[in-house]
Amino acid sequence: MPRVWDNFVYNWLAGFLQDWVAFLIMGIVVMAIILNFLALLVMVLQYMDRRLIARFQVRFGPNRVGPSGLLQPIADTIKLLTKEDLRPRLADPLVFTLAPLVVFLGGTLAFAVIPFNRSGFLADLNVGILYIFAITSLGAVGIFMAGWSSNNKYSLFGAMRAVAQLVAYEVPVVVSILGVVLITESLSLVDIVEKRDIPLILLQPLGFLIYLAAATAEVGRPPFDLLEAESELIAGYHTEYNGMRWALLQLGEYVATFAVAAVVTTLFLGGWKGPGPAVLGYVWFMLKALFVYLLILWVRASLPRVRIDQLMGFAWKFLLPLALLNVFITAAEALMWPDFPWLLVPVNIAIALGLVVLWSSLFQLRAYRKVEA
Amino acid sequence: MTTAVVASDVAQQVNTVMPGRVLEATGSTLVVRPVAVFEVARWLKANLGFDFLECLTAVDYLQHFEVVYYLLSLSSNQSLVLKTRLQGREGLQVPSVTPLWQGADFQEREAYDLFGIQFDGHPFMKRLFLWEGFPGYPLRKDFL
Amino acid sequence: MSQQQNELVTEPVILNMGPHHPSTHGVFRMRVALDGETIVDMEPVLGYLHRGIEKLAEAKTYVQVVTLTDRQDYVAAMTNNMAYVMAVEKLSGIKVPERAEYIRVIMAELMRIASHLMAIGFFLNDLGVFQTVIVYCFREREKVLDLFEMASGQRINFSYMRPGGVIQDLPPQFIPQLKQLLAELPGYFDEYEQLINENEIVLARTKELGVLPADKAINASASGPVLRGSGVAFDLRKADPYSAYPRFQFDIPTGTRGDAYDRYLVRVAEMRQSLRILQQAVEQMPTGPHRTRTPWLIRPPAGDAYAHIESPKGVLGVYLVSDTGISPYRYKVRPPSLINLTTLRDLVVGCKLADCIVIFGSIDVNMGEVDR
Amino acid sequence: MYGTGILKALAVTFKNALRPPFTVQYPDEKVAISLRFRGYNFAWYREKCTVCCTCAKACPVGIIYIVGRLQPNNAYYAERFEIDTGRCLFCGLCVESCPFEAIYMGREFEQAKYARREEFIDWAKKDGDPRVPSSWFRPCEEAGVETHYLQPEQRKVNL
Repeated sequence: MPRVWDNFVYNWLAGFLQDWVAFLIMGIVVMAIILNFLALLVMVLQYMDRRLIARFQVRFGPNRVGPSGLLQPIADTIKLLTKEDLRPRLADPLVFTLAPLVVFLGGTLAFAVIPFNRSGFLADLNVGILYIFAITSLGAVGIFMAGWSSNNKYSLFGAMRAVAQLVAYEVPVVVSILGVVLITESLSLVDIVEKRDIPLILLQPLGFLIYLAAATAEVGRPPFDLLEAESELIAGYHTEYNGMRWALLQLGEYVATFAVAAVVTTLFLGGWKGPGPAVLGYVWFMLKALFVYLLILWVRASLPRVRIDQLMGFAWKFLLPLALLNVFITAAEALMWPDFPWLLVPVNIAIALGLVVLWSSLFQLRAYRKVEA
Repeated sequence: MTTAVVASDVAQQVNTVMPGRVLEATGSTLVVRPVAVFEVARWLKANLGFDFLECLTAVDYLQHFEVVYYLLSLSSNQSLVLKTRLQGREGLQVPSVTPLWQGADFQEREAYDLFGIQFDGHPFMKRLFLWEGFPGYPLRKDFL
Repeated sequence: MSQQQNELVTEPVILNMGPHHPSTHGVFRMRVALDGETIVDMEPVLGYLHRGIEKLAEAKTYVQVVTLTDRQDYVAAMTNNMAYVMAVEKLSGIKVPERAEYIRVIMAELMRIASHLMAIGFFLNDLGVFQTVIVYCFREREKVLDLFEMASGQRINFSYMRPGGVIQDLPPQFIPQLKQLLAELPGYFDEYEQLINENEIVLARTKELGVLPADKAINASASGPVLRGSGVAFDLRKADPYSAYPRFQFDIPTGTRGDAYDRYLVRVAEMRQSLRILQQAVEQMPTGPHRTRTPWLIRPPAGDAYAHIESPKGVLGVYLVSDTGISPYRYKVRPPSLINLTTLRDLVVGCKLADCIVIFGSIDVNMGEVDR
Repeated sequence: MYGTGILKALAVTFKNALRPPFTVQYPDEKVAISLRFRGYNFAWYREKCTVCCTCAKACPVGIIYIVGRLQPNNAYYAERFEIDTGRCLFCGLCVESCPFEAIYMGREFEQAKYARREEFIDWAKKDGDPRVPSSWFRPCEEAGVETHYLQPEQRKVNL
């Protein structure tokens, strides 16, 4: 499998250097490219976020700095960089400082294995999916650190909710993509994209829905943004943060959300695949990922937040059973028709719709039940 | 149209049950002794159906304070004004009607806060708007 | 060591929600005792916006007090003006011309729409649709405020009504623009209902939440949409018709369960009824003077008067005592927001932290009116 | 039920996203202001003012300062006519109370100044300045006006 650095630069370096030195140099260079790409991407995402949310709210959004407000993210960054660095006196200094880094790291490391193009990835782990789920959970540790060390009750509530949310939603997330793994018989993200010609959303519509909902909840985007529920907890875990630390937390959040979009693209939407020459793979990947991001954004603009107990109920009673059913159905299909003919597409869509309707008539977000004191 | 009850009729009825409570009855206004406020209010609520305490307030007339209750009956759509007069300026006490109408809760606290009238039997007699230890009672006429 | 407690001893967390909090609608403060996410006790702490309007009014002339009434419920200033001038008229026996009554009704109903729009927007804000619905609501509210600006020259602090009528007659373009608005608004209301009414998350969050039974609501002197949401069809516009209301046909929408969702539904239904009233008022609008001549310094005879109207938030009463001077001897407001808050503690205890905000939002208070 | 409500909500927000924004880009673009707008920069006319001070008495916050001088022809001349607009409520009671229609509300709203004292307007010193009177409580100003809303001049907006 060709890697992104298997090119003439690498060959030229390998000509007069030790092999591993060339490997190291190229690895660091690609890493720097990806990191800077992410930092720039967050600016784009943030601009897109604000402009599109504004459109949903019949407003303009930022349009003053630069043409159509395109330089707004840069202005924001400069403002955040030059802000006074404040830390509550009773906050735990070490943990308080480390937390934004951990949050940022959790989102960023996932991009090590995401293939942007046929050979456009940093590493092709044979357990790529497992790696992604392991590493994105790190973000929750950072969030908990932030909430715990802030010495603020709102932050603490946000942190506790984040942990509860992560524990609950990691399960449906992992189970929902087992179907994909069954179809493609691989855990490597590159293999998953390569294996089938059609986007797997057609074969796995139910898995797609479950994954999208559960992953949205895992990164704490509305309507599951309980960890920073603005109307209840002010800003949740980052209430006490400001300046560049706050920016890092935001960066981590945006990167994590984009990681979800990227994983959805890779697993269900066919990754880099699309018409045109191979170089266009990057473009196709970004377009698909931004489309998924737009979906998450649209939901954010329209839906209210669920309550904590409803959130838990939704994970354990709705998503998890459906995800398990999805695994069984896919396994049966894999046994009977191992090459997954086109005929299964309408069948699977029908099954998905039927199951969703059936389950939502069985399960309802528990209306209010008062606890007797 | 809300009809105002004729207070003298009510006064007669109250007098037959609890003589000596009513001081005055003019128009739709019934003036009772301060100590009898709770009893009369309970009787009014039970027998005439005044289930809605619309407004409770106090007025400082320098010689005396007047506590005013606007009662409304949602079932028969009638209204009645209950008043009581507290003489003096210190140690003013009047029985609380919060056990009868929960709606009196904040209004009595407000009257206590701004006029310094103690409502006996109120579950949580604490200043409502001003902080504990605020000097004086602002809505009194001698507060400048 | 042997006598170690084998049960975990926990104590409630005291959380001060407010006075600076995104969803306390101003400067309300809830001192909440929390056991986990569940509220075990709540104490409302008021007074952060206390400006002493009642005391200030004792040093102003009767006309000047109108400017103070604007600042009580600054979301619905017209109805405050109306309650006050009605009390002055009752106290001093001023007659109001027919046209002025109609103008007042038009203003009060437009104010009800504007206030309810804001209530719905902030209610959804509290639920977590951050700012989307409120921007939609503000879009429509702007159109109502344009009408107010046209007639009274201001958008928030109108000071439009005077004892004996209204300050200035409606401008000629008012009625056509109002008719246009009346044609537009139902479509927007439909849109809100489409957005909110069937949304599963909204239903799950608000149904059966903060249930206020009818008898309890009456006992706690709740009024307005809070009382009607509990199923009590009590509306002063019907129960004690004032101004020109006896001449209009309209219904009193009521809820059935008394939960937060019913209060929201009642608000939307009330806006539609307001449109009905406005339609009739525009059709029947009489001609004539907009104001009786009153002296600049009104000196009512000694005595007291109590006038009450159905403001958007409930029964707004004004109690005036006169000592024949040029300023009120005592000016007391019966603030619906404050009295609707009486039951807040009972509704909130036992709920989750997030519900506390929703219940508070469904009551729709205005802190300017609560604290005065 | 079955998520249809959520889909409906998404449809509504999508429909609204296609509508043109209703907000206004303030410094470049200004909303039309009513002819009756009760705003900043009162219009005061020396020739009508008799220094009777009714406006100063009517003001609920007491921000009108008037100094008058008796002229030889037995008429009063206003040496100072100051309004501290920084504390003004814009209630319009001064306009309402004026028996000679010497004071009008203004129709401006951009009131921000760098210092508190700049909020004082001394109209007696600005005799020749242009005035933007509002028609609030002065119905005569509305006679013959076609539209009730005045469009302020707009600049090009960069959206």
